[in-house]
Amino acid sequence: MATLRRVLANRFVLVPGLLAIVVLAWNAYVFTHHHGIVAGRVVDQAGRPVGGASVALWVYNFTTYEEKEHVTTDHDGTFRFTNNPSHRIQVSAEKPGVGRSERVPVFLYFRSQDIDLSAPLRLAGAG
Amino acid sequence: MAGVWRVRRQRTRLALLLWCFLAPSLAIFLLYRVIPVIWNLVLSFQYWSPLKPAEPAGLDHYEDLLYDDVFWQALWNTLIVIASAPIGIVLALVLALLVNAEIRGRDAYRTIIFTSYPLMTVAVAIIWRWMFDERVGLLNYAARSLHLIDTPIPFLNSFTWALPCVIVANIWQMLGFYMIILLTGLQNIPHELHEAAAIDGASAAGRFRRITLPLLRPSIFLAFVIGMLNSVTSFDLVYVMTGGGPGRATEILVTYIYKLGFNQTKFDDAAAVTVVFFVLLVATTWGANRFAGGEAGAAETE
Amino acid sequence: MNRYPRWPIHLALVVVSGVMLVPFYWVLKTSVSGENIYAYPPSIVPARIHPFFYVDVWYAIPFARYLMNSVVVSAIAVAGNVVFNAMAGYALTHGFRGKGFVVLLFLTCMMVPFQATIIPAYLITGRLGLLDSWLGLALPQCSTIICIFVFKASFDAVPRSLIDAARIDGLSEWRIIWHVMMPLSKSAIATNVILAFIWSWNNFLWPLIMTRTADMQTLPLGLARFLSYQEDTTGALYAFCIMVLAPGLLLFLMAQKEFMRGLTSGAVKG
Amino acid sequence: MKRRTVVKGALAGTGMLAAPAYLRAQSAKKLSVLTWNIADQAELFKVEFGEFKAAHPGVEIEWLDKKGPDLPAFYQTQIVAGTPPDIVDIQGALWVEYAANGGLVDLTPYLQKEPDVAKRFNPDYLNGWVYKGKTYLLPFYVAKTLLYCNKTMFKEAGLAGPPQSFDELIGFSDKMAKGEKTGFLTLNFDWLYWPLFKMNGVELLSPDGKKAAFNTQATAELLARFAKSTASGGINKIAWTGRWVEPNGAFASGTVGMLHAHSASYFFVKGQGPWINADTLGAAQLPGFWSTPTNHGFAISKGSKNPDLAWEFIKFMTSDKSASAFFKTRSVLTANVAADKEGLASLQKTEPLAAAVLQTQIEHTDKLTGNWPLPYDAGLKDAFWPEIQNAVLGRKEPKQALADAERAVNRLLARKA
Repeated sequence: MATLRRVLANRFVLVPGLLAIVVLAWNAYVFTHHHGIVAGRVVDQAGRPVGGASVALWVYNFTTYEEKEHVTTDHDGTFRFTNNPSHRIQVSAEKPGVGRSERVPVFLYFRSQDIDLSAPLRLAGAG
Repeated sequence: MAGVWRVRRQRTRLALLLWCFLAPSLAIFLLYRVIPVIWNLVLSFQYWSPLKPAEPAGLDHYEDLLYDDVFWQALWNTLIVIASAPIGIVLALVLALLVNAEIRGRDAYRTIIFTSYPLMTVAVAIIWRWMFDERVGLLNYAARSLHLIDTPIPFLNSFTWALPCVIVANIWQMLGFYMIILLTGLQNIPHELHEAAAIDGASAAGRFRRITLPLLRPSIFLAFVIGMLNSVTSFDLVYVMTGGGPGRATEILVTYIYKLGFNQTKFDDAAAVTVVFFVLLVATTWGANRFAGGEAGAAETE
Repeated sequence: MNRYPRWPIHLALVVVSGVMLVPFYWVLKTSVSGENIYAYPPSIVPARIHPFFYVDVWYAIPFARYLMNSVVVSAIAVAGNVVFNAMAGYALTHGFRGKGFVVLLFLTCMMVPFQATIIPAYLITGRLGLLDSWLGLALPQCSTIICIFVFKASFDAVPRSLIDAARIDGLSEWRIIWHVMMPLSKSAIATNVILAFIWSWNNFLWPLIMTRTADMQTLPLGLARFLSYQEDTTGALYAFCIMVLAPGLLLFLMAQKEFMRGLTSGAVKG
Repeated sequence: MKRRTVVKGALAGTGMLAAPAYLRAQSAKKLSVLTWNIADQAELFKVEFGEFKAAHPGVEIEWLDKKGPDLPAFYQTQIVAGTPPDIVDIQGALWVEYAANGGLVDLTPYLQKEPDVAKRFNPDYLNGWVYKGKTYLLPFYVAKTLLYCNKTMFKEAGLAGPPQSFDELIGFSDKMAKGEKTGFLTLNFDWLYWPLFKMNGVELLSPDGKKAAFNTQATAELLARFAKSTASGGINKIAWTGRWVEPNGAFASGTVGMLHAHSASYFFVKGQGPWINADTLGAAQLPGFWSTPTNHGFAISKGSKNPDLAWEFIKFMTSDKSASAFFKTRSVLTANVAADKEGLASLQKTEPLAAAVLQTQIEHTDKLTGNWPLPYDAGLKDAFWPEIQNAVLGRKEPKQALADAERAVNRLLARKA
């Protein structure tokens, strides 16, 4: 018993063990949060939600960001992509007459991590 | 009578067993060290490339070397690198003396100073390339903010600085290793000697010169050999930091061998250089051993 | 005898330690700094810390696979070193015909630049049918001269009487090594483990030539991916450095006490 | 007893660990493809290889990728071992060495048999792969040097457009140089700096290729001008010492007026230089329209077990479809005329500046230089360049440097002859 404790309670077991636990925990988290959901809101200069704006998802592709897909915002200005494949993306929105937002770069901690963009995309300049 | 026989038989059996114990290591060195060297030796007297069958070349390749400026440059640089090993050793000796004093947390110091040795050389090279970077390297930044210089120095791109920079990086990596070896030497010097000398009224400096240094020779020899080999064969370091440039400023024999062989498909010339290089190393080591008074050699071959 | 002031020593050592550690910090800082790492003046403390370079690294190469290869290869090399070097070291503690030659051979073997041996080494490995395999990757590293002498030294330290006693008890040489010698040379073992691990872990050129299929590559080869020509991957490169160095450092820091002792005891006779 | 078990264990272990090596090999219809540091294209290749396998049932494809400087080491070791990859992607002039030593399959007969394959490509780029009248490679992706201009610095110095002559080039550089700022940079690996010599009528070798021809009064004066302008800061020192990161990084930092580099630089520079956009960065031809290509091409190894299949493969990889797919994912020209046209058109919409840069790569392709097919190119480079460096960095008198370079080059030529 004592020997067993001595074997287990030395740093050559504890440190790797600890690491293993951390890794497992992290993977558990990843597997429950990689549906590729990117959600957010689009507002105009005054901060009012903009419905019917078209939002583009740009996926990083070696040298350039490439337009992956489009969605349109609901009346409350929210949008939602459901299959973002990448960990390095940009989102931009535009609506004729209201204007266009700049491309907002988004970095994710792992591929197709689910994320809810806190800052809304702000349309500016009459596009 | 019979007893004698038995003893002798046991002896031979033991010897046989010992050779068996040596066998695996010997086999590995044979495969990956000895045979390749022989291969190089043979190749250096032939015309050969991966795409052409071999034909005898006599001494042509060695003759070519005589007229090959690059070879001489590389040889010269290699010698400089070898000559730089003592700098590191002196530094390490000072450190060893310091961490040998009875002070708190000396184990911590030892560990920290040694930490750079386990690093992967490629990574070390990348790290130092970044340190020496002309625009955002730490060294330039420090020098400029201290107003030592007003325009940044392109360390790795300047003919004067490149080689010293590589050497610095190399010493940085090897320092801890030297230190540990020398520390050992120090710890194996019996205290009584010092105390006796102190009683005889010998000054600290005198004690160091008369007792410490002489007894440290084998360790210094070992540090030198290992360090020297490590730095002249540190292909990765040069290859990643400067690629031998600018011009030929940091071309050393190892990188030249690699370039001759694989970039210019002149494996035969490369083999000739290899042979010269090998001879150079053996000679240097032998010289160092003589300098160390042969103790190190004796320790091996007693 | 030791009545000298301590603070100058501490001062000097602190400075040196600083010099030794700064490069680590600088690369670490670069690998996590959110702002443009080419901005001048460089910030000493990164303003916005983010781990995204590490994320890039993870997805830029099959990191897990490479990691596994590196680990397996290093493990083989470590095992080989401990066993073979112990045997060789033990043999060298005895006197026997041809010993001088063997030692000389070992010493000369230290002086062969590996870059010059690539092609024959490759052909030999091919003959052995070990190309593109873990064992083939590890084999050249499976016994190292310095480590042999480390073992020899620590075995020499074992009192002969003990060995003779063991002999009289009728233990075979093999048993003597494993049951008498090894338990007494823990630090030598630690040294072997660490050095062998480091050397095979850091090996770059051999895996480069040896491996053919993508999923036999080891971590150091992954570095190549970050010297890609078109985009600037500097940040990721330094992140990768940290990720490659971490395991070796971890192992070293865990075992450093035994390691230091082993190296110091071993280096004596070298 | 104990010993035996140990030995057994060891043997078992060996067998298991060696397994991968045995599992590989066999299978007659296997193509191995060695590419040059484009592991980033894994996704695309997976798709394309899939298509190829579908079209040729029973074919396996082994894909190998090595970094530029490491590829020759790997490839040559494979040749020695008798297992060269069937198809190899080679950059620069390395191929001539292999071709001259009979290591590559001559593609001319194939091209004659299927004339419309050659028609795909820009003839000037295709002709870059000809040695002694035989074609050895098909273009995979191509680039050549151009002149990037930092328009902001041009404005500050009161300069209108890109330089129209060598004198203007030097003049502009000196004008823009002050303090941190320098006027001109060039990449110098391979022969990328050669257009600067060519535009001044310097020839490297005599027409018969037997002697060095560059040691002239004109060249000496040219080097003197470079040295002078370098010393005064008009030309940035890095132009002669830097490799890839340093010069591009320097230009990206916005303190250099002009950068003479190939299109690949654009993406690197853009990644580092936040200042870069269509109003601040200009892409122009060097005065005299000379440029040095750095092309990638597919070759077939002589050692290949089934060269015809390999030919099918490189035909497939350079087809309009594959080429435009490659253009799309990597934004680089492929020398496949149709693919480049289409790609540029779409890039025009998403990233006009990149399109403008790439556009320069298909203009004036008749004025390529520094890509002479010499089997000892690498040696030539090593004999020539270091001396030039000495001269322009003011470490040697131009005349002396040229004399030394000439001696080295001629000795090389003599030994090769």
